Amino acid sequence: MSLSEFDSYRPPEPPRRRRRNGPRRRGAGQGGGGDGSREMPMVPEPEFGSYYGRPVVKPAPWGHEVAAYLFLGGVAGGSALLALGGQLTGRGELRRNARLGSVTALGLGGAALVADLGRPERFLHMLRTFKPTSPMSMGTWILSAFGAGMGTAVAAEVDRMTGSRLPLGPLRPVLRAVEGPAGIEAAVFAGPLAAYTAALLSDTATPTWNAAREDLAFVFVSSASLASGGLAMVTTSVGQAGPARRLAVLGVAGELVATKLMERRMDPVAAEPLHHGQAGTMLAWSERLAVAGGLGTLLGGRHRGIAALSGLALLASSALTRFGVMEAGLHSAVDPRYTIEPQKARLAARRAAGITDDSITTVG
Amino acid sequence: MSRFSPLEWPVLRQIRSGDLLGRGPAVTSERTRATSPRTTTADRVVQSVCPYCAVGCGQRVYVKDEKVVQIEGDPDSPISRGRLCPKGAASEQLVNAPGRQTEVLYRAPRATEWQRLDLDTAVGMVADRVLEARRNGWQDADEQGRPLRRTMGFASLGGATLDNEENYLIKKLFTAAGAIQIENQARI
Amino acid sequence: MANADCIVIQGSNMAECHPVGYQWVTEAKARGARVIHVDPRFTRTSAVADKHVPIRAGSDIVLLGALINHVLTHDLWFEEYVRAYTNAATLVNEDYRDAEDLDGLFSGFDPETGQYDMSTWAYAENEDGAGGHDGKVDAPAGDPDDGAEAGAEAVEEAAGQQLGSGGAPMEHARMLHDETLQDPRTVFQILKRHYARYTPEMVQEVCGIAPEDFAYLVRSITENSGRERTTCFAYAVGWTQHSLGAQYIRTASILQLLLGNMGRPGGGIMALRGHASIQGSTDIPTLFNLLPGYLPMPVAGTHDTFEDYLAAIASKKQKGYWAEADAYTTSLLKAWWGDAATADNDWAYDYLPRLTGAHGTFQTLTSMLDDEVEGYFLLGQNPAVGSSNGRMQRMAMSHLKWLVVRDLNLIESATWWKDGPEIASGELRTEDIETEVFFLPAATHVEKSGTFTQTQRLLQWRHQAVAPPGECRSELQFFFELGQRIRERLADSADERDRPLLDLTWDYPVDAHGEPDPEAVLAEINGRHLTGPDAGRPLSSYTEMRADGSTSGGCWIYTGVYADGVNRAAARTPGQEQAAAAPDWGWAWPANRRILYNRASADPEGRPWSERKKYVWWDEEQDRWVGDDVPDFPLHLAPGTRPDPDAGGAAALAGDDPFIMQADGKGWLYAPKGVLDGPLPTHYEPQESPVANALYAQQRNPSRVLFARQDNLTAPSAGEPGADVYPYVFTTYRLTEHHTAGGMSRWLPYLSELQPEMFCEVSPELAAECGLEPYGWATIVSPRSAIEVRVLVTERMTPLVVRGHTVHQIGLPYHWGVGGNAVVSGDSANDLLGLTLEPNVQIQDSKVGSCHIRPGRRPRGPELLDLVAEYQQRAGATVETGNTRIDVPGTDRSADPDTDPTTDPMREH
Amino acid sequence: MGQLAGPTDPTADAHWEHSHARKGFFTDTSICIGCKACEVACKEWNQNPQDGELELLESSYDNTGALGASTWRHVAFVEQDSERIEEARESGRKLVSLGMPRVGPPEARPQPAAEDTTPPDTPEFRWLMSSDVCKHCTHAGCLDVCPTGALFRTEHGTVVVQDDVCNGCGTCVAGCPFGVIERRTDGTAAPRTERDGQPGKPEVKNVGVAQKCTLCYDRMVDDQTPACAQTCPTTSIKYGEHEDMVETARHRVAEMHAQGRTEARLYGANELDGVGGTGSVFLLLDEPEVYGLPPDPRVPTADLPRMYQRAGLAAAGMLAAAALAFAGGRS
Repeated sequence: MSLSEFDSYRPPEPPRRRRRNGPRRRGAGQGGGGDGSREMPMVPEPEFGSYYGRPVVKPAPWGHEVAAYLFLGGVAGGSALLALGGQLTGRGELRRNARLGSVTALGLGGAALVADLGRPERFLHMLRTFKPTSPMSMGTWILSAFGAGMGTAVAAEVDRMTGSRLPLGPLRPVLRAVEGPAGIEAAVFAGPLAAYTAALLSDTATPTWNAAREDLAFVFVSSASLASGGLAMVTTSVGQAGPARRLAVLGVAGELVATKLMERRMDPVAAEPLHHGQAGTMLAWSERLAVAGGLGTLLGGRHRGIAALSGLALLASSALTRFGVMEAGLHSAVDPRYTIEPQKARLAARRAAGITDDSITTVG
Repeated sequence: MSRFSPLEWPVLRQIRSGDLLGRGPAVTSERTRATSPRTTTADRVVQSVCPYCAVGCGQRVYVKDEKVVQIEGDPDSPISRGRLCPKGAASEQLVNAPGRQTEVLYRAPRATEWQRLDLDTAVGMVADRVLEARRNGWQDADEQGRPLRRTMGFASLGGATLDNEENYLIKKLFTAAGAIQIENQARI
Repeated sequence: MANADCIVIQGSNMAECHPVGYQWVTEAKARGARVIHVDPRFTRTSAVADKHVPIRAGSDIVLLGALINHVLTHDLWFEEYVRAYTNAATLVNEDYRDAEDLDGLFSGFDPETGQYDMSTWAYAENEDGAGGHDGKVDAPAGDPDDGAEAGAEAVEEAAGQQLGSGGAPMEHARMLHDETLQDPRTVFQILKRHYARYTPEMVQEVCGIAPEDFAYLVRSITENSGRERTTCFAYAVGWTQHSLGAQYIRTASILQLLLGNMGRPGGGIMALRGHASIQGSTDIPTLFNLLPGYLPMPVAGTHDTFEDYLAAIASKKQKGYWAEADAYTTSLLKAWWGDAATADNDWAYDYLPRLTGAHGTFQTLTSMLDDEVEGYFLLGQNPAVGSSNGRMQRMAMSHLKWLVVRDLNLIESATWWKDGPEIASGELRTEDIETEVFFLPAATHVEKSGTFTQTQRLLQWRHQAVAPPGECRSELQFFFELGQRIRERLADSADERDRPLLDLTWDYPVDAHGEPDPEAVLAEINGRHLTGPDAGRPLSSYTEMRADGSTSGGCWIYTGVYADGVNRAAARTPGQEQAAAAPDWGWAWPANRRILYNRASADPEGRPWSERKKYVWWDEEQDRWVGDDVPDFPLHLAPGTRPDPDAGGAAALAGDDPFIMQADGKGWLYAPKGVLDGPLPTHYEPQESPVANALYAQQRNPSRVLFARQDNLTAPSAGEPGADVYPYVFTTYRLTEHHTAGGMSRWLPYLSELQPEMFCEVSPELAAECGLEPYGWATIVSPRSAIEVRVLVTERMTPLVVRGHTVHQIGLPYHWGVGGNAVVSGDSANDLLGLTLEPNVQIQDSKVGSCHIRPGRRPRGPELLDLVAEYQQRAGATVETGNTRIDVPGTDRSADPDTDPTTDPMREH
Repeated sequence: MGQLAGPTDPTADAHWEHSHARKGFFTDTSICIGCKACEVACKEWNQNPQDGELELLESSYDNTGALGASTWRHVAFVEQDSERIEEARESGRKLVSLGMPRVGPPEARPQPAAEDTTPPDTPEFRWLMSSDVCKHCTHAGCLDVCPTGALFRTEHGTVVVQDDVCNGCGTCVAGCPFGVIERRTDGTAAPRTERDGQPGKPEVKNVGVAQKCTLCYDRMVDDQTPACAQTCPTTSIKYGEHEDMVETARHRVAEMHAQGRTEARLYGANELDGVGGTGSVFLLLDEPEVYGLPPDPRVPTADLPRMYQRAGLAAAGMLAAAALAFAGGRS
């Protein structure tokens, strides 16, 4: 912009600080620039009114740690099931590796979760109440119960691996005795652990997550399955990893189906963020990697190298699913369009259906 | 959650109170239960008047440990009925402003920075300068010999946020000193 | 105000500047009152008004004059009220010539001095004392401010240096009247003729107001005036800060008198003032021309002796309480100099310094620039940002030997020597500035006790809540101590000129922190009996003041605030526990009256005009005035009373003279004396205007005060060469979120974040014309300076078609300043303004100016000066531009003998 | 167990033994003068830090932007032309013709002799101002999703964060359908100018903790009016018992419709809406989204049972898949 002969003496224009409230786009609600702006937007004004394009709902203040936790929690849950299977079917290597994998994922995931708190030192407050209406609370209790079982099982496993060198004293027989039941107990909470995170996301006003509430859990458990299967394929010899491969393939199939179903049932506007931007890219790659990993598993799963590669692809796919869904949701909260349009549509639909008594806007 | 007592664990209180969803009294903290406004814990309340515009809204000033902890509208005032505009509502910050200057500063001729000066010295220096300027600018009479008995050596410009009593002393002292260039915001 | 049926807010952005006062408007509106906002901008006030009427800044008199004209020509005036309570029937001197006759000038103008000789404006007198046509006798004189509800208005603040609040004194004389109002020399007929050309068409042409909007306004006002209904006007600095500001208020007064809206509930003219005690600082003035209580400062030549002074300020024969001005003066002198004030030395009258002309802040400014002033006290004032022509203000300060700044924060006026705009432009170098600067931190309102006087003359005591922190001190303590130090240093002086200081009563009790007792000061202001059985007892009313030295009192209008030794300003009976007028909350001067001239709320016979508008009325049984307020009238003066024509003072008041603080008891439709720029308000264009005066050849107020200097150039107005260089009108104003120059708001994070940046408001049309980007930068250039601002493009700004061409107005809030200490800073709008003063009260003409606006930021360093100079050059602006006194029709306006740049441009008064 | 949706008394629902009348706001935006005193009084009382960017937010006179962790009252400014005004009037009329509920139609308060019921001329321009605040929903998303019990329902029916309990998990932020609650950061803008010898940024309290309007819970326990309502110069913000507020609001909207100002409508006064009605009721002059409010908010928890059901099914499916995986082959 050069407008004055004195331009050269002007101070450099400092970059305007980033808006705390996202994009500057103006909605048409101000009557087509009735807010005084004559600024022509780069794209045509969207067909909805908003307050200077500011978000209506706030995005969750969740960073990558929480996305990582979603992924790791799934891995931990799926691995616990594999471990139990190994335990029950006598696949010692699978049991051991799955247990270790599970506890590692659990530990990392828990740490990520705590790190994302505004006040990490208060993480124990999570156990202050038991709130059925709060998926986060339920998840915490599930996590705790799962952790107790899996922790016990892994302790026994580690003791065994170290040649009974853990200073357990008289507790060793007890530990050995509860190891089996502990593995079962952990497995009971494995499914909920993988699934509750879907409720955690859906039970929000974040448009994309909320709109996905019917089917997101299926996507997540499938993703958990393929990831835990993938992990076992990486860690465990092909001989013992058969169930892991099958779980992985089932997971891939489940995820592909569940995702399509989910998107079909979602409000089309609220589903958009799943296909746009960073989230769209991640989810597209997630799907590609899942298919590739699944095919690899099916076709070359008995080959150690291919199995390991397929396993890695599946792990990556699962991580991308969670990061993608996370990102899509956050994006949907920031752009008011995803809040306002579906709401207006459903309100209009209800009115058209003759339901006129449940609007928040009234005249009497 | 300062002292954790197992019996006060909210989960148990949830069960005891029937508030199974943990929404109400079961989950309150000790501090919450002891909530009280700082207007009630203040040592004293003083009636005042908003210093910004000339509507003259009533204010209540709450003082705790000799510090102003709250200033809000005085509902008793027939003028403002407890209401305040944004400036009036910010009065507490005017008093306790983070950037408020509470020390005397002095800038010497040609100096590039302030320096500290104690109040007593400063007032003394000002008194000396007033007397000198008064002397230098003194006019006994005009060209026609009519008495003037005044000084043009110094002037003052006051804001209109000064009290009547303050204006009175300023006018009284300066007039006695022969100064006439005394003005205030009313003209601006 | 809550009782009004129609409220016209003009020249004020009331909802923004006085939100809490606006609650009464909201209440009136909820009861069905119509609220109309007349303003150049669509503001937050407009947003909640029934109607916003955009007007070109500086054209208000045309609108109001057209309303007057409409009321007169359509016989919509309140006949009984006008006949009884105004001077409509009085005849004017036959030598009087109206602005209509002289194309914008009144008779008696002296182009040399820029002043009027007012003798031809006087009333016609009957030489043989036989009275007028009907024999009725009246003695008009008095206050130029026809009883505006808010009492002492800007007009009174300096209604001519010599006049004080009593207005021009007049010997009691017999005036000619024509009760039929038909004589062409009656005020009524003169008024009619004067405003005959102020038509709706003229309103459209000059103000840019559409005929339908004008019709709406007329209908609203007239339908809501009369016996049953009242209309109220509210104004603020939007009116006073014009080169003919006092006349704006007078125009509204005339209209309100014609409609019978004065002195009645829900009527009047409400002055909305911007500072906590701006009323108080004119009552007890720190103003050059006044002593406390609107007594004038003595002027050399006219007030050389005490006798001269008393004779000049008030006649014993005039009506009303001003006749006792000698008692007020003596009591003041006794309060200041105690025993040293004796009958022998005329109560120490000669201790008072004398004026020789205007010594206002702007005259002082030029003296500073001429190195005639050594020292300057700034007491809670930030002229570097808040005063017109900021560059001149800062340059003037750099000429001082010393500067004392007393404030809460390090305001721009304390730091200009290190971070002011002139340092940036290279005009000043810190290392070269000789000025010593003392910054002395001040106490806040809760750290000291004392009274503020609010806009309706109410004194309210504030109790001290805490001691000031650190080295912060109240002004009271600082000045008390300064006085002590000065007196100590002079203790041994034998110099006669030091007597006033040494004889001064200066012994106030102090508390443990050295703070003098403000209540003791208030008691001194109230006054006390000095001799006799009541010696030492506080006065309970100014009627107790005597001229024989037996009483003292620092400000007669405040007498009664400390009656019986009780601090009445501290009265705090909760509002909900007392009557609507709330007499037991604080104390209003005079004598705790809440509505001035409330006698006018009853008809001449003393009956309420209507049940609905009942306020104060005569009660036959009790033989006194009663009502909802303290009657602003002698309590037992029956409506039918006719005084002895030769009486003076309060005894001269008739039972139907409601305007008792005026010398004649009448409301003035026409001011025969006392208003320096004409007996009737007349439209002139502002000092800078893109439009030629449509009504008269005379473009500008001929008696405005000029400062023709190179650093105060004026833009050429319409018709002058170069006018198109500064084609746009800018107007300055305040925002709710800030306070004047920002000293009490830009340092507070909570307020700063609400309005963080300096901006301008422009219409989409102007933005298109100049290529301004919304929220981008723009540079605004006036003949004084150039500033950069953010651009708010908004339909709230409306281009107006005036005299055939489009006038674009630019709105500029003036709260920001350039400095390094505030939470937020920015360029100051006042830097753009020039200095031209209203002649009556010497208020700056700061609401309108001419400018140009261009996209982008302003240049830095010396290039800024080049930019300003380049514009000046293109416009051909010189010190003569716009400083012409008289514009003779058909002649070139540029030549004028009056403005010689080599001489002091100050006008002598 | 308490309810998750539908009309209810939230205080009783939270098992308060000695419940008080539910308290709330009625914000009448038709008389708001946009002075922002509510914003300042709120910050001052609650000692919330300055959080503005100290630059123009490019939205008329609104430089606060939105409600947030440190801004619990926010005044919106919307400039509109006549076309938009007519649309607003039309959409308001539609609400009437829809036969929108007049839940307990207001007692026909004697209309001021209905002088003129024809709609006033559509003005050429208007400037809407509206002070937004936490809705204190009957079914509060933030409260229900909070895992720690930091958010609780008070005895006055309001929703409050206990800042000594909250661990900043952030779930409530996403749980609020109105975008009210937020986790506080210390990211306040520094003064734009360099200040010599001045203290730096003042310390910000409650960093990392979710924050929102408490309806001045601490004042309420002592029967004091919330800071914003007390300071509001024009009583645009009214405070009192929820029932009275709703009643007042209904009368006001009826009055305005009688004057032909059909653009007026209530927001939050319907207990059948997606959040069970709000504790803070508003009178708006245009569609909610114009003010930044959601047009059809629904508390997410209302669907939580269904979500749990689906999650349970999914978990079972996962278990089944695992079983299948082990059962399905030998190796």
